[in-house]
Amino acid sequence: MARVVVDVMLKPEILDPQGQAVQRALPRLGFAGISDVRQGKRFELEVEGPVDDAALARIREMAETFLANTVIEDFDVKVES
Amino acid sequence: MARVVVDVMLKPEILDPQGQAVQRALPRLGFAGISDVRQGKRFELEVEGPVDDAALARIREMAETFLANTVIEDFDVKVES
Amino acid sequence: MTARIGVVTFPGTLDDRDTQRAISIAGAEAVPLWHRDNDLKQVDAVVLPGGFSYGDYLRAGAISRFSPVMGTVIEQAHAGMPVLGICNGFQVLCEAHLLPGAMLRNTGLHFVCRDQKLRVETADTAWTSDYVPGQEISIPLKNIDGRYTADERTLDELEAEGRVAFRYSDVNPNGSLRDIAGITNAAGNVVGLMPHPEHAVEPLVGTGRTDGLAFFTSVIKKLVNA
Amino acid sequence: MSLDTVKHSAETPDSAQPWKELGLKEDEYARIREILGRRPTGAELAMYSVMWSEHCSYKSSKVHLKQFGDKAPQTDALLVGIGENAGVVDVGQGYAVTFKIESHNHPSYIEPYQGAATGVGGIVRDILAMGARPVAVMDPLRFGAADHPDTKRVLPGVVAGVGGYGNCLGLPNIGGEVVFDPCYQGNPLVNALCVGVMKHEDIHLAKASGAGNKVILYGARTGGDGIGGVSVLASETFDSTGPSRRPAVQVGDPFQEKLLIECTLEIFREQLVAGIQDLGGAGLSCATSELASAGSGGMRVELDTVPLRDATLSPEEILMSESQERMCAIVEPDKVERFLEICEKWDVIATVIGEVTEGTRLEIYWHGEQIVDVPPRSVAHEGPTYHRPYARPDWQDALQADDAGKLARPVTGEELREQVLALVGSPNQASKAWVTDQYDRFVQGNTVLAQPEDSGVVRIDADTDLGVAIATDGNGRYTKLDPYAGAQLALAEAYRNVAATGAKPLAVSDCLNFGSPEDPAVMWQFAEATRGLADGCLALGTPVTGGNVSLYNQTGDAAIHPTPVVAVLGVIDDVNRRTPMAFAEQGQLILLLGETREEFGGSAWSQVVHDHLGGLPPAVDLEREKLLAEILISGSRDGMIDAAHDLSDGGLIQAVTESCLRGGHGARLVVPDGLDAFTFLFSESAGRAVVAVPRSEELRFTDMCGARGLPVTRIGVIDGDAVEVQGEFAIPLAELGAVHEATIPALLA
Ligand SMILES: Nc1ncnc2c1ncn2[C@@H]1O[C@H](COP(=O)(O)OP(=O)(O)O)[C@@H](O)[C@H]1O
Ligand SMILES: [Mg+2]
Repeated sequence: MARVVVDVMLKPEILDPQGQAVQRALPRLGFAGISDVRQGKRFELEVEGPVDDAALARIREMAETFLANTVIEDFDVKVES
Repeated sequence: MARVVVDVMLKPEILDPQGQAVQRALPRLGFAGISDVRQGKRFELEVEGPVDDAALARIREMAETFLANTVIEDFDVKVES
Repeated sequence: MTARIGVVTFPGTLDDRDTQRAISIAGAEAVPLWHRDNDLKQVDAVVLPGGFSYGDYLRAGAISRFSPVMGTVIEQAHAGMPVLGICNGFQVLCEAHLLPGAMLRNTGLHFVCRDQKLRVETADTAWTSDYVPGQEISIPLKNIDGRYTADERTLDELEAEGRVAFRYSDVNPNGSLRDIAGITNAAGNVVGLMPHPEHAVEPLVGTGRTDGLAFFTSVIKKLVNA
Repeated sequence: MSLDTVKHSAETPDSAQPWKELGLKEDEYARIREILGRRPTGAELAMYSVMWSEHCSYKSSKVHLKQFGDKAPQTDALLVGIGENAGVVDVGQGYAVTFKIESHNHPSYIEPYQGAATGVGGIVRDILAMGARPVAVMDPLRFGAADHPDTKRVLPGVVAGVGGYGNCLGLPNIGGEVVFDPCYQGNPLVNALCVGVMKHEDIHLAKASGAGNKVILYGARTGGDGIGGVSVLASETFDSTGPSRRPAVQVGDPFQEKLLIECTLEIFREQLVAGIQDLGGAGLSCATSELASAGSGGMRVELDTVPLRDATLSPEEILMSESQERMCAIVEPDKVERFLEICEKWDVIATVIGEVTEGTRLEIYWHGEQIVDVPPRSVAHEGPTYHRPYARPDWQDALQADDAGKLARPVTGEELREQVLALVGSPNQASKAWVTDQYDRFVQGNTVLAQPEDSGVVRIDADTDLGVAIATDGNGRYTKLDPYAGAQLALAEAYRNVAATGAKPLAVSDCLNFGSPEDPAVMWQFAEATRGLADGCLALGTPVTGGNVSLYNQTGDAAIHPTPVVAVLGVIDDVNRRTPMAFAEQGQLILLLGETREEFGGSAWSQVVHDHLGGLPPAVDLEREKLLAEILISGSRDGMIDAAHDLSDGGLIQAVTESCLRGGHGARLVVPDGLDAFTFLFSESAGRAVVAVPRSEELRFTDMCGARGLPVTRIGVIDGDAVEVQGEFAIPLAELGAVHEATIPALLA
């Protein structure tokens, strides 16, 4: 069984209130030197069968139509080693 | 400027209803062959200055004390190429 | 003597004014406390009210826990001051490790607003002495991150030491382990619970019941008799 | 690309400009050139295009909306009327209440969660800008067919968005609507209402006066989201052309808005602002031009001082950005320091971006160079006006002739029983608890009544127990059959709902959801509905204080049912005497107020049992509605009635079922003389309500009705644990409850 990871992040031009809240808290906690924080979602999918091109294409479609709303989000599909 | 990614996932023994909801929806949407889904968080940090061992150690501490709650979550720190 | 009970306002706190009203109705003086001040203005007890402090971004309570005011609250709690965390306040107490465990998204994944039945499990805390163990009360519940979680060992310990303060009794609305709605620390001065007693203190508004008033009268008696 | 300054525009009169892409018509572009005496700069073009969009300029609707002012009833209650961010109503004891309803329909189809969330955010800022503390929200929602797969995407997202935003602000949700109809399939309606409370002296207006006063922008940083959202999203027909062409939507930050609310209220308390405006559609273009237009002088803005989230934004984009959670205040120079201190306290970014000038122009500079120099009125208040052609559609006669009276009716008790269960379990009549349980209705500690009651009631003064009640209603089916009557029926229903809880109706806000104004049939519906609403408000003495128009709700040629949603606000001087809907006392008498006729056109029964829409909607009698309201209010004030529930869609059996389920008691009903059981149970005649009266009060109450000429009929008694219609059928409460509650969760599971 293989693991495929789908990362979903808000598009760069879209406001990310969660990332902002984290970033603004960091200096108060004594962590300096972080100029930007974006927070997104990570999906770990356990895939039955081989993760071939066809399977990846399906997962990409799934990410595009379901896991992400591409109006506001970008996504990235990776096979975990 | 370098990007460091912190992935935060619920510990395996903790129920993940969000991941489950995604998994349950997949067959209805015509996606078969995914045996498990876990949903977590991904933080993208823009780090000023070099990402050396000291910087990574600080980020690990930040993840441990702040970005993740280790009672329920595991985390993983990666430098993006 | 009139007891002085502090109510902390974090950015994003919602039920602070409601909690102040509940404290006044119960007969104490409510003292507003500000998250940036580490001065507790000589209050005798502190309530961390409900809401979405810092938007509940990252995790509920995770950012507030580092506020200046929390530094003093943690110190005073260790010294025995009564501290009550309601909903978001409970989440802050867990994040601050004043109470064990953590809160997760409800298993139904939705915000749940309902009139919730609870069973009082212990009267041996600063905030529950006016109840009787086994008593059924009904107070509003409203949250999306209310699933109480801790590892088995911690849960067993809580049970063994009689530190489960409240359990959900009609339905478990959020998947909390062992139906836990509220817990106390070992000393009994720090209590956290998800439902909102401050919204059950007047017959006219909310659910029309006053089952939550005893939280405040309990602590007031303790403080006045101290 | 080099900066398009005012100077440059004068030197290059013939440069091609993207007016068409920005949604302007050729003659509109020509008019802009005429106003300015030159071609507009890029920044000016951006401002005009968003401000002259349908959404901001009301260019198709304003000739009709004028009637709300022309036919406004005489009333002392109105402190601020149409034209400001929201109207303000005097509710006594020195208090004023402001409320308004708005739409966020198109964005909510594209991104249900964020579309609905930012809809709540926008209306809350409107209320805040009037000087009021927001105290409650409501959310009238309409979706496509309940069993359509896309409804499963849209509805949960919208509900999560309304809740996610409103809950996080600490605003109790006290009511709304959930309606399903295939006509809303590609065009869900997400309307949001907010109500706020202030003292009379705290009313603030959106105007920039006093030369030398500073213009302060505060709240969130400005980003690239939602640019052109107004013109593209809200004004043009949306056809689904795939993901890539979907326009941008905004993401809301309710936490930021909560800070903005508390910060602004503190600023009001210290009387630091001379004028204030929220940033909604058209962002800074709207706020600066409206403030300047309503004020006495001009305004100068240094646009490069605006705090940005994205440093690469062009001045045009900054002017058009619809980033949420921002406000703009006009502040006297010696108050600026304290203003900024309060913002700092609440972690709110605040920046002086300009000042009020002696002149008459709105001038905007970018790094020292002038890029806008316009008469502000021409942008904000003198946009185009269309007299769109309208005509009664040729299918209207056939629709009205298709009388629901000819539909097959249930005859036996068993048939009646089956159809009652089908009705109370149908998606539109079923319990909406799945939705409303996701909303906080307790926060702020002043909620006296919330869903599923007839109106939401909040206490506004804990010492005197003064309160306000609000209900929203709309019935697209009725309005399709007869737009004039349909709008009045929506008004009448909301009015009746407010009175049913014991409050005196005072004022109206409305959200007019229609198809494309370029279709003469739709425009006729719009004209008729506004005429009906204006006449209705005059008759009932409740002025329209403000509202919102949403057009282009159609997919291809198919428009939604014309759907005016009407909100009525009432006052109750002692919330202790509010009337709930629950039948809570065994043995009390159930009385029916009003007259029941054979009226089934557009009814829930015709939809559920026959999937039919035709004929005429129930007759409107506004004098009767007034009388009914007076009786309901007197009954509450004098302690004669213990429960009341208005009759609307679903008719008597629906209302009795709801009151029984709420109270946990059954009812034994008797069909009154002169009526058949079917008409008694299912007719939707307007101007009716059921009340529960203690036996000791019956005579006093019926005498009062008799003396004032309101028909009253004793129809049964609260008793047992079934709803029973004598001689016909009985349904155990448990069965009714199960059917009523199972439908929505099952559809969305
Ligand atoms: N989306 C919603 N948000 C909040 N309350 C709602 C919503 N939909 C329905 N409700 C509430 O549910 C109850 C029943 O709705 P409805 O049948 O439309 O009422 P009515 O027929 O009296 O206008 C009302 O109290 C209404 O306010
Ligand atoms: Mg009603």
